[in-house]
Formats: sequence, structure tokens, C-alpha cells
Amino acid sequence: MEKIVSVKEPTMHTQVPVNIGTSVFGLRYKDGIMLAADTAVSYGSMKKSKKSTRMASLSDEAAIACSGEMADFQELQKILKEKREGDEIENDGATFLKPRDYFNYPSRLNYQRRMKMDPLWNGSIVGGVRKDTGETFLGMVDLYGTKVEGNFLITGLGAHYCQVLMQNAWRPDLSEEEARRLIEDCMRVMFYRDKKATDEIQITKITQAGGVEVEKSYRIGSEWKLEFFKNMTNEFWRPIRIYQ
Amino acid sequence: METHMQNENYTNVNIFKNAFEHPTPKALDGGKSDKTYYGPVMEHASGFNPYVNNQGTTLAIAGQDFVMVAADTRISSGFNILSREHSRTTKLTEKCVITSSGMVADIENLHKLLIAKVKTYERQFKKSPSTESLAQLLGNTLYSRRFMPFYAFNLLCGLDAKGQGCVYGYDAIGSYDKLTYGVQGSGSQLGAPILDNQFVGHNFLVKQLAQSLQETEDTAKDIINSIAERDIYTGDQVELVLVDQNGVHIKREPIRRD
Amino acid sequence: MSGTGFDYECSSLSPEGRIFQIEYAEKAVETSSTIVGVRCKDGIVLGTEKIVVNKMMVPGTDKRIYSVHPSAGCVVNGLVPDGKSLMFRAREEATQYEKMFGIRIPGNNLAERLGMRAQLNTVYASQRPYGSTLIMATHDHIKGMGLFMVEPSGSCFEYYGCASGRGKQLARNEIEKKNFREVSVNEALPLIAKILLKSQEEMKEKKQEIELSIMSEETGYKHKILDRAFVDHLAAKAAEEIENEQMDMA
Amino acid sequence: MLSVNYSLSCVTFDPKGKILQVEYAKEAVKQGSTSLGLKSNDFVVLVSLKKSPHDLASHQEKVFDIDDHMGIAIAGLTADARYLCKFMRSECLNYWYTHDSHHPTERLIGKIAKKAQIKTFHPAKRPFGVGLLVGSVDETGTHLFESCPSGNYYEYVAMAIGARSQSAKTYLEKNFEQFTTLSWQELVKHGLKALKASAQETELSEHNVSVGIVGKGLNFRLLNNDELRASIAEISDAMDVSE
Repeated sequence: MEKIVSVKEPTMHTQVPVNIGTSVFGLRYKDGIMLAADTAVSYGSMKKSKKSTRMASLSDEAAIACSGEMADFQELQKILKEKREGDEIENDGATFLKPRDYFNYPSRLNYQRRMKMDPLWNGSIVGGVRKDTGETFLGMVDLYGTKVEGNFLITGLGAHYCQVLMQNAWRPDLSEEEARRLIEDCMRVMFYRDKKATDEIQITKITQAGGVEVEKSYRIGSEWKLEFFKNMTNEFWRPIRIYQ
Repeated sequence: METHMQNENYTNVNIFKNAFEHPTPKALDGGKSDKTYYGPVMEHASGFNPYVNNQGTTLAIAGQDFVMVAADTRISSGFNILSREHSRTTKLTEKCVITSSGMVADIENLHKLLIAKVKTYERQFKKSPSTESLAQLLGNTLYSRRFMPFYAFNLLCGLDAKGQGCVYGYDAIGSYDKLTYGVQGSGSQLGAPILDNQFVGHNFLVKQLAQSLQETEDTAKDIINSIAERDIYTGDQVELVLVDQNGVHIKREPIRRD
Repeated sequence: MSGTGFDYECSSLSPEGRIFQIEYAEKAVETSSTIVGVRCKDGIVLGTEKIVVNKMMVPGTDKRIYSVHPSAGCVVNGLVPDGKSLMFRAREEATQYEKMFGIRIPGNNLAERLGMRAQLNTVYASQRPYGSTLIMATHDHIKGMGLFMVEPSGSCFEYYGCASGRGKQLARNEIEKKNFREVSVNEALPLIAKILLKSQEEMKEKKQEIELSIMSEETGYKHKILDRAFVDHLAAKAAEEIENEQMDMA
Repeated sequence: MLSVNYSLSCVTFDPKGKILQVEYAKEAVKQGSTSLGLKSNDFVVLVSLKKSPHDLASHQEKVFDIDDHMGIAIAGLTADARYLCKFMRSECLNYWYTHDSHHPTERLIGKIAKKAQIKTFHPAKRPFGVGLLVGSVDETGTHLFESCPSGNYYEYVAMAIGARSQSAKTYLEKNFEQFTTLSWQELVKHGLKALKASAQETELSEHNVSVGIVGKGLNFRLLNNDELRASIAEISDAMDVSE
């Protein structure tokens, strides 16, 4: 008789992202770290949800904001929650997981999943401020496990549109208002140009004094009555020069 | 086929570039024939390519009693600059460093793996592994991932048993050779001829190693600077790592950031 | 002797229908430190006493109270490593349940699963019963708070107040005397400290330590192991009171 | 004679509720030569007396480094200790690999304890015949842990295990209250004196003593022969004077 051999294919979940969140932003300012994302989740070109939260607190001193596949983000949240609870219930005198650990761990995780050809399809920004030392941390992880740290970080399309905006406006001593205004400016640019973005944004602040504050989402104003949009031209518009 | 033959010298190991960035699909008939498909690769929305090139250049020059490593610190993703201060070089022992370019996630993993192996070796044998041993170890480590290679092009630089500087150059899957100088990464095509010119004949049978540290350092810096003039993926800072009898010394200098 | 020939494996019953291996395991529990769990008006208190074998020990080491998940905690006695292994099992069950059903495991489910686990170890010749009793306090959104005790035999019940270990009888009597269901957690703590100290009367001349944890409205139904300084303060006060009482008696 | 029947396997309780295999494993620890550890607020020192099975043989290693922040001293079956040592090293490396930081001490001890407990819970296994003293530094300060074959572990300010460790323990008990602020050099001296108390008939020398130190900002290392010789000479002088 023929032997029946069950062939098990390796599980591969996200081969292509489906429910996508667009760019997220993170920056250092005077008091700590600010993370920002809009609240849209798109399904192809359709906005599947305009009121989703794309950020989460990881501990009382670290938070994450995620672009990319939302299912993978939720999976990541579950994994990190288990990790945090495991750290807390040990009761051995300290929480050993610092903001940096909540950055290194997802990066290892993403790398491992990439090796399995089963990636967590996210670009995430992790920010944190240590309660004891006040040391701030801001890092970005992508679906390959690449780690990048910086004073301001942007994932996705925003990295193309807003990099220069950020570079010119960012200072280490930005006040909270200035930081917020900068982020709103970036978000407005994204809303104008990124079809998957919306004008409703959400900000997470992490400070030494206040810990992680995931704020309620709010709408930023947008201005569409510009000359360019009305006449599809403006004073700077010039016909394309053709060299003779 | 031709592109595969162009670069024989594996200091310019980008012969693998095509394989990484455009993985050959299964033959069009579902793999039934043994014909390999060399035509243009159809980009399709589905499927996940685990490889990405973060670019950047690194080079190393062996001296009489030192090795000079110079690398830029820029990493990119597409035309985006991810970081302007990423270090490509990792210290393995007091006498040996590894410097790599390629995919930084893979590189970090590889470097960590090597550090772990070095630590294990040190605990087991109560001494640091020699540069020669590390060269073999790196070769084996890379080859162990023959079928999902590290996207990392490495130079292993250190002092050999006699205290002379040496550079080992690798391809992505572990083939390696002892060189007197090497260059890897996005600017390797630009860097290699300058190195050839400045350190004439060093890869020939009769080898004369660089004598002057200062001269070597200046040349290394200049080469990275020159590459940064033409290679958009190279720039920001040059990280100079000197390995000599006294250990590993690191310094950084700014170069053009555009 | 106790059960000549019938007491080497827990897979054999004696002619009188006893399983001696379980009784021996219970013996290990009965000769070890007293643990108590008490349900109060607004929460649950877990506690244990222990002898500090060596004065060079760092205060608070040799922990016997553990968290299972943020809103469940347990205290063990007997062979503490066995109890710990049962606790690890509880943690696994809790995370596995939460992953599968998306909610915290209800206390009674968790306790039942532990009971079954303990029972399984009393069935085969190739295993031995857990040599420890575990008292667990839980909170979930379905059943609210619950206090459970899992014994080496695998028996598992929900209690208002329970005790195990060498001062079991005394502690149980004391708990029954005081109507803890009318008392808040904060008021109960000194009383429980006293009960724990009393229950190890015969070991009085040795250095002793107590451990306490609470889960109450105040902590948001999170299991909270009380910090060393506070517990030591409670213990010192309780010891003083006991001494005064004895003076009065004499 | 009867107890033999209860003692063969660790899945049998004796009528007193004890597992004799575990008790015997504790005896194995007491057979091993003395190891002791002591700590101050900033440093931990591990001291061991090494034995040589034969005049022509080398001395058996007793102190091992685990990671930059951690080392162990052992008493009992060296083979079991090496197994645990390897396990601890790999756990530390794994933790470093995923978190880029040092393994928290008590959690690593917990992992060993878990392993040890499993060995007391299975009919085909035997308990570890080794006691470990783990000296380590992490962000909650310096730690000195003792891990037993039973799966129990305790944290100490100072502790001695192994053969004739009672005299060393007595010395440490007399002095441990003044350890808190000492430098590692001072701790080493106390450690050697305590060891001397336990090893009265053995002449301490750099060949049969090993000392490991770790502290805040100080990676774990073993003292080299010169340092050892100097320290031993110092304490023998001091002892001569006091006598």
C-alpha cells in the first residue's frame, strides 16, 4: 500500500499587506518624545477605517507607533504585552525591560520572521523616556529588522515628503507646542499628497514626569482654497522649459 | 549571463547583486524543465523579497604592523537616507575587526553571531581567537547560510600571528581570500582602482605592505571622500578604525552630506 | 511502619484504600511553613511565614508568593520548587487561555486546570504528587475575585479563608473566629500577620520572616506583593502584640 | 535497610515527606571542596579551594565566568556544574542577542532552579549533584545567590558551601555586617581568611585557590597568579601577627 505522507507547508501569513496604515512620525523634543500617526487604515485605495488607533503604550515609559499591515501590528502588540506582563510579574525588584529593549526585541522578532519568509509587515517607531534617568530613546524598525535611531524619524511615504520639513524645523529644544505644530504641518502635507492619509491625527507624548500619554485623536485643519487647487496653477507655476 | 561574468575580482563582489535584488522566479513552466530563466524579472505585487540593499562603502588597507579600516556611515533604503551615523565596523577581538556593507539587518545579525562565537571561544580556551581562525570561522558562518545567504559583503581585518596587518575579503556565501587591501559595497567599483593605483602590486606575489600609518590613513580617507563625490549612497561621515598592537582605535570625521 | 509495600508508588492503593505516596506528599506540606489566604470585604490577602535559616540571607529572599498574571497571585509551601513548577504551569495556562480566547482566564478555570494537573501526578507509577499546596487569589471580569487552594492530591476548592502547613489548624481557627468578610484588606493585614506569627509559635526563637500580598479594589484588582519594609513593620508590631497578650495571660 | 526502598528514585516520597534522592544530592554538594562568596554594595567576590585528584594532575577548576557581569563558584559534581555553566552562558548570550543587555540575575537563577526541579520530578532523572554560588551585578545591585540541587535558591550577603564549609561560614557570620562598603581587595582578603578557616590542613597557594571578582563597572574576571600570591601572602602575614 502506498504510504500517506502529509506534506506540511510552512505557514506564511503576510505575503502582501492588506489593511495598511500610512506613515508614522516620531521626534525628540525638550521634554521627551512625541509619536504621531493619522487614524486611517486603508484597504487598497479604500479607507477601511478612519478611526483606528495605530499607536500603543508598551510600558509606563515606552510606546510604539506603527505603519504597514495592521493585523501584524496587533500581533506585535500581543507579543509585547505578554513580554511586559512577564517582566512585571517576576517581582524581582525592577522592571528590566527599558525602552531600548522594546526596540531591540521587535527588531530581533522582525528579523526572525523575515528569515522564515513570514514577515511582520510593519515599519514601527518606538519611543521612550526612562523614568529613573530621564534618558530618551527614539528608534525605528522595519520589516527586515533594520534598526535606526535618530532625533526625528518617519516611516513610509512621509519619509519622502516630510524629511526636509523636519530637518529644517527640528531643534533639540523644541517646546511641546512647537513639536506639535511641526507634526501637524507634516501631517497636513501628508493629507494633501498621500491618498491613504487622513486629516485626523493622534499623538502620543512620552515624558519623564508624565509617562506615556496616548492622546485622543483630533482633526487638523486643511486649506484647499489655494490658488493652485482652484486654477490648477499659481504664481510659481512655469511652463516646462524646453532647451533648444 | 554576461552580467555575471563582468566582475571577476570579488573585491567587487556585486556579482551577487542581481541574485539578491531580482530573485530569479521559478522557471516559467513551473520548474519542470531545467532551463534557468535569465530574462527580465516580472515585478509582481505579491511575494516578499527578504533582501534589501542599504548600500554604503567600506575599505581596509593592511600595513606593516597595522590595519586601517575606513567606511562611510550612511545607510539608505532606496533613495532615502535611513541614518547618517551608522557604524559598519565591529570589534571582534583586540586584534581583529569586521567591516561589512550590504543589508544592515543581516550585517547586525552576522556581527552579533560572530561576537557570540568569539565570547564562547574565549571562555572555552581562555584566549582570544587568532585573526586566521576568525577568517575561517567567518567563511564557515557565511557558508552555513548558503541557501539563504547573509546579504553582507565583509572584510575581516586584523593582525596576523606575526603582527602584520591582514585583510580577508569575502563574498556573500563565504568564499574568501587573504588580501592586502580590499573594498566592499556600493562604492567598491569606484574605490578599487584607486586602491590598485595607490598600493601598486600589493595583490601580487611579492607583497610590500604599506609602511606609513599617516599616509595610509590619509589615503583611506581620501578614497572614501572621492567615492562620496560620485556615489550617492556614500557620504555623511568617514569612520576610521585603526587596529594595531595597542588595540582598536576608532575616530570619525565629517564628509559631504548630500 | 505506615504502609509496608504499598507505599512506594502512587499507582498502588493499599488494602484500606489509601494512596500512601499522596499522604507522604501531604506530610511534606504539613511540616512546612504556614500559608493562608483570606477573602475580605474588598479584596484578598495571601500570606506565609518562613524561618530564616541563615542570618547572612538577604531580607526577602526565598520568595514563596508569586504572580501568575497581573491579576492573579499564589503562595506555596511544602517543597517550594514543586510549588513553583505548579505556578509556572499556571502562568502557561493563563497565557495560553488569553491567547486563545482573548480574555483573562477565569479564576475557577485556572484553579481547576491546576487541580487536574496535580491529580494527574497521582496516577502513574512514574510520577510523584506535587509536594506542595498552592493557594491562589484571582480576579476576572466574569466571576470577580476568587480564592482557591490546590492540594497535592489534586483536590481544589474555592474558599473564603484557607490555610495549610504546620500551623494549619491554628490559623484556620483564627480565621474562622474573625469574620473577615466584614473587614477591609487594610484592616485585615495586621491580623493576618499576627495569625502567621502565632502559627509558628514553636519556632519562635529562630529568626522569622513573613510575606504578604494583596489584591483589592485599591490595587485595581491587581496582585501586589507588599514591599519588605512594610511587611517587616507589620511583623514587628504583630510580634509585640502577641507578647503583650501572653503577658496578660500570665 | 527499609529506607533503601524509598531512596532509589526521586519520584518516591519517604514517610516523612522527604525525597531521599534530593537529600543525597545535597550530600554530594557537601563532599565537594569549599567554595564561598561574599559581597559589598559594589562588588562580589567568589573564592574556591581547588582539589587535585593526584600529585601529577592539575587542579580542578571551580570558578567559571558566565558573562561580563556574572560568574559562578561551585561545590559538588564538577561535571554537572559544567553543564549548568554552559547552559547559563548560552542563556546570557541569547538574552544579549535579543535585548542587547545583560541577563537579569534572579531570572537566570530561576531558570536554573526550574531545571533543577525537573530533575527531581522525573523517574529517569537524578537531581544535580552540585551547588552553585552565583555572583553578579545588574541594575538592582550586586547579588550573591546559592542554588541547591533541590531547586531552591537563596540570596546571601556571604555564604560558603562544600566540605567543611562550616568554619568558613562561622568566619563570614562573624564579619558579614562590615562587608557593605568594602573594596574588592578587602573582600578578597576576607574571602581568603574564611577559606583558610575551612582548609586548615591545606596550605593555600596560587595553585589551589581561585578567586573571581565582579563589580559595578568591573567585568567578571579571575585573579591571576601574581595577584593571588600577593593576596595570600598578605593574609598569612596578618594571621601570623594575630596569632
